[in-house]
Amino acid sequence: MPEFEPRIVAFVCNWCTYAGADLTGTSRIKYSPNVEVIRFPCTGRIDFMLLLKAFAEGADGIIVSGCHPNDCHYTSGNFHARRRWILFRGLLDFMGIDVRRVQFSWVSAAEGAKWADVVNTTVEAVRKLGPYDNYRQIARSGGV
Amino acid sequence: MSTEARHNGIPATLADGILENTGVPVAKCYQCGKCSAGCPLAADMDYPPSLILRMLQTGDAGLEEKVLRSYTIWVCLTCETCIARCPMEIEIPKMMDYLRQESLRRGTTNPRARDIIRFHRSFLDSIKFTGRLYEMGLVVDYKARSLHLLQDVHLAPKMYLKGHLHILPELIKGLPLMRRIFSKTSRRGGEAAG
Amino acid sequence: MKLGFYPGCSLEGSAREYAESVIAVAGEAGVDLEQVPDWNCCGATAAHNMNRNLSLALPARILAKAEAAGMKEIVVPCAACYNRLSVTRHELLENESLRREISATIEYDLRCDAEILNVLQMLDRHVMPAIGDKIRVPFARRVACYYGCLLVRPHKILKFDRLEDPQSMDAIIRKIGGDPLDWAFKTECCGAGLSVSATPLVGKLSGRILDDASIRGAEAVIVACPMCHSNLDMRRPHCDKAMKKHYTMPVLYITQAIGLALGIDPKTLGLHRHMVPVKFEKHPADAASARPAPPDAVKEV
Amino acid sequence: MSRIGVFICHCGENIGATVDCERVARACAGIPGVVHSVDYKYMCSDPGQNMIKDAIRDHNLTGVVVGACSPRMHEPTFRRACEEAGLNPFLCEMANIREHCSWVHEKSEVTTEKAIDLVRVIVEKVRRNKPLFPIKVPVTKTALVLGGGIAGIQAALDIANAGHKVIMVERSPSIGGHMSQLSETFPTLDCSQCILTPRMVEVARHPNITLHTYSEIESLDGFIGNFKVKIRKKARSVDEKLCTGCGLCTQKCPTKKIPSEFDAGLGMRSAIYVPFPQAVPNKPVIDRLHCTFFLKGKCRLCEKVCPTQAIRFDQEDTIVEADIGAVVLATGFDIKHADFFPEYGYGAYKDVIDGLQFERLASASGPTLGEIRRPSDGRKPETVVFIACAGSRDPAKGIEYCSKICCMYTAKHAMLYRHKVHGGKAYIFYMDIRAGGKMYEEFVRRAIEEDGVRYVRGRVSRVYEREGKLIVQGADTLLGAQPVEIEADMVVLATAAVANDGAEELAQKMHVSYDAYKFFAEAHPKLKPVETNTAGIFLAGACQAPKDIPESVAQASGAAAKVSALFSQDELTREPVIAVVNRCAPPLYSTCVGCFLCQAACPYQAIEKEEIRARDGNLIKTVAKVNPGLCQGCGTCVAVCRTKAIDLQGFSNEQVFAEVMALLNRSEANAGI
Repeated sequence: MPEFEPRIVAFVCNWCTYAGADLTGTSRIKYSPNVEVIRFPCTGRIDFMLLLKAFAEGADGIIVSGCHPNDCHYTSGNFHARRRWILFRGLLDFMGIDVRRVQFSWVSAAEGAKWADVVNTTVEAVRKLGPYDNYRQIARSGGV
Repeated sequence: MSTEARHNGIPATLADGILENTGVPVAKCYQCGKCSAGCPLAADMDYPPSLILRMLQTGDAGLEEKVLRSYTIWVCLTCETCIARCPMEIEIPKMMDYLRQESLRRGTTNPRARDIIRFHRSFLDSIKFTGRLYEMGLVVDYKARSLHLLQDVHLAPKMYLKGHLHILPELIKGLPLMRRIFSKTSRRGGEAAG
Repeated sequence: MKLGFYPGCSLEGSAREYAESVIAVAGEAGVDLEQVPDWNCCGATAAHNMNRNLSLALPARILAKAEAAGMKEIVVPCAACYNRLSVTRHELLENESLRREISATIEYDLRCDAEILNVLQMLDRHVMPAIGDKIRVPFARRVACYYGCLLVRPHKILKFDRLEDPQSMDAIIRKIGGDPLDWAFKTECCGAGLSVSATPLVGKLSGRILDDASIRGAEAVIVACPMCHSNLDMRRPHCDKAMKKHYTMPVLYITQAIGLALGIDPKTLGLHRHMVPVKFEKHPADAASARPAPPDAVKEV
Repeated sequence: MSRIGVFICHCGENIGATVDCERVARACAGIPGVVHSVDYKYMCSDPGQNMIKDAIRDHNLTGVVVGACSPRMHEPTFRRACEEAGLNPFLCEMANIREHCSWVHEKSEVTTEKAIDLVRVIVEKVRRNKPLFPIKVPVTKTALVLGGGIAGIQAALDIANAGHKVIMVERSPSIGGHMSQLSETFPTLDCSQCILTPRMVEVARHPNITLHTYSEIESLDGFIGNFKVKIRKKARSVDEKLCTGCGLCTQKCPTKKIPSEFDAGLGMRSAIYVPFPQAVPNKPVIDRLHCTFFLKGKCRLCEKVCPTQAIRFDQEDTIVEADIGAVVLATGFDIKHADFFPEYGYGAYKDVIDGLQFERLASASGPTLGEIRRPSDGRKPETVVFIACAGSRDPAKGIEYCSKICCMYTAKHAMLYRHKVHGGKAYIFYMDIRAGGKMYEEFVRRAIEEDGVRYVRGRVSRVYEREGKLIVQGADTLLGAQPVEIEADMVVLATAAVANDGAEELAQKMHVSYDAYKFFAEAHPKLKPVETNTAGIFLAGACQAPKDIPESVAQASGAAAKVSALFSQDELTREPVIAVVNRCAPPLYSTCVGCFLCQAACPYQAIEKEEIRARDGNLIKTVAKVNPGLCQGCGTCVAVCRTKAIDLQGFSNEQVFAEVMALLNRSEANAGI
């Protein structure tokens, strides 16, 4: 039986992590192809309903990544994202979603290698957790 | 520590061993020499502290051996002047403790340090057998080990007269536990005291 | 008031006068020092030079004994013991797995919640406020307050006083009518643990300290550590030899200086036990010219 | 029904070698709404762009997706091509199949699958894109230059000479900054004041420059081209218009023992004072903290002697408001003082001085008229020890960086000392000599070889005083870390250059970011060294990082060029990626419920309140409104909006949810056709 290949959605900000992931590319650092990136102007823009939507649509894991604290292109968007994540984590937990499926990290435009690292660790972690279907089942059945 | 730095689970270099066991990063030293400049005993050492760090940074087995055979590691007083002023906050005293214990373990102690080591052993023996430092016993034991039989003999009567020396040791009640502490800690590496 | 008290081995032996004066001065302030039950040696330099785990386990047992006795503040007059106990407490608090390991070794689950006070902290907190009006014979002497290494370093752990130019002992000396001088060797090392095994080195290090104090006109050196005392007092011949000079100034424990100011009998303070006789060459009025001395100040104690 | 064109680029081998581009194009052709899908060797080349333009016309496209490199690379290129073909540029998006796919994965089926996914996601986004139109804003052609040191002076003069108005604000009573305190400058040893003072005078006389000294910024609001600044002019207690600068008041002032800031505490000044003789403006200030009248209510000597009755004890701070279009921050730096160093005596030894104090000693206009004399007893020091890296490169002291200027000025100090005190011995304790710069290395070599300065490689552990000498304990690391002890008469610390006191508050007032050391942060370390993250605010000089004079001047001119370029336009265009609050039919008018969480979250104060009124003027509801001039498009408001009433153009909720759904629902398209 082939090994389980998780599907990971990455929500990243345009200025730090997206640029950092570009740098991973220009540095030709290889990483797992299980991750696909959706670009936002800022992590502050990321509505956490999107994360639930992603789980509902069958994501096995999620990465949210933006600028390091104090480095936000928009001064403070990443702080909003962090605060929201702290609250959201509690909600996820309450809903029975394993919070380990969501990786929150800071990757700057200069951290190409770190991006590869974040992706690989998340893919490995989610691979260990196995496929995630519960939430999709509930969502499909109209429960959510 | 990176995996390639290990060889069969053993740290590849002495610097790796220091990092692993004490958390002191030898690589951080940028050789400013402030430790050597302030060390009260730098002039009496075979290698001043910053030079010890440099030797360890090379990872060269020959230089590492010189470090473990050095007089420096034994004459270091742990006065902590170096760490008080080190710009990189490298805990040299902690590193020195490790180097001394490693030097004992490998049996590469400096011959000039023999007296210092004998004194430490006598000291720990005294605690092991009485629970407290029995100064008279320590001095007698040290003299027997070091053969410095006449050292400080002029002091002893004076000290006794001034009430500084007890002739008989004072034994604490918790001696069995003390023995257990000594045997447990010596099992876990480090010098078996006595 | 009752405080926990860890005398340590020196104060039972070669530094008896330190213990005597600490107890006497504390008594004047109504502070009752209660010994940690069945205490053991802290291991001093030897333990951490030879065996790291032992160097943590020995002080840990002392802390355990104090904790079990319900002590909240432990007075540790010996600077070396103070240092070992404080460092151990810090390391165990920082590292939970180490705390568990050492707890297993000493067969007691340590909490490390008792506060460790050095003698200056005890004086400042519990003694000086209570004896303000009891100064009978102002200690009107120009003195060098010598702190040594172990009271202030490692500063990150001990967090006591200023690192390079500490002031707490100077402040106490001022309160008892003395004149602490500004000098440069307050925290230089005296040679500490090498006293027996490398005596000539100790002569050199301690000699430099005495030299700076004497150049600046100190009438006495005031200490708060038995090792410093023995190196500056008992090893005086080695100091003289190393510096090719003869130093006559006595070395007093801070508690002895306070005791003298309180009018406590010199014998009770153990002054007769010193190797270098406690004698002052100048009349206090000449010595501390800035401060008029009271007429009944004694010339010799 | 959308008509989308998909263009897959091989980027030569860059994409083509790992991703089966042909298959991606074929797969995308199957996506509903895609009417044209092709692949080509180099999409960004002229023929490639022409393919897109032709397709837009031929297939009447309503959207374009280019699967190629990062949008950060070529988005402007392709959007321009679309615009030229008559398609709204914001209907064109890129799928990043190079940096995020072909360069980071091995050639495989999976990699091609991922490329298809990435393109498909963007197709779903573009399907929902709306035509957007760049926003135009007017530009006020006046620049605010904050700080009157050499960087501010240079920037102000350059902008003013380009024909634009400049308002210069300086915190202290005179412009000139640290450069006016320096004796001579490396590597040429020309007199600092001689080259600076003409520039200071030029600033004062320039018809385009308005100078506010003894003033600070109260607040800055607005956005690029349209800032509003409030300047607090602190009470000078002197009527600047009446004062002729005759100096009688300063001569007669009875309070004369105040350590002079200009002489770094080595000289004294009076309570009413001009910082230094060449000050601009040459008008005194009353230091109210030291003036006898302000302390005790009597004296008024200056008032009595003033021939023009210019003294105003009752003067109050005034606030000046101005409209400006751009800001140059040139607030400079400070240095750590000797009391920062416990091991060198906590500042207790008078003869342990910092570099700035040595400059004053060596300056012909200084307290010793240029003779090197010990502050304690005025003797000429026979041995001077200079300690480099005092505080710099010292993580234990919280300063990890290299202060950059010290190696050079320490060499200069030692050289000046050797020139001025014949037979004097100069030692420099150093860790590395960093002399990168035109004629810099040669200068240091000259100090060593010709002027006999003795360099010792090692840090000094301690300095203490003994019988009138300063004992310096160091080590020579080039001699096996052998201890070195020097009996010196004076010790000069090349102390770390640090951010100014209050830099953090200023940065927050100006909405610019700053680094861990409170130095202002440039927008990009390489490509945007004078810009900040806030459009229209530029940096010059050492407020960004320690810099020497030539570098500060170069950056100031760079900032001035940026400001001039900005002022060359009458209007600015901005990307329309901004938030909007929705509107709908009555009786709802908007789904906004007026909770104003968005207002609290907005980092740009871009959310305003808008009252919706009936025809009779009665208030129906208050809703949020985005000021398009202020909004920078971060979208934080969108994420906090409870009713989804606010949305971000270009990254709308509809678009991003569609992206997520598309990504996770691989249709038959991926299966390959």
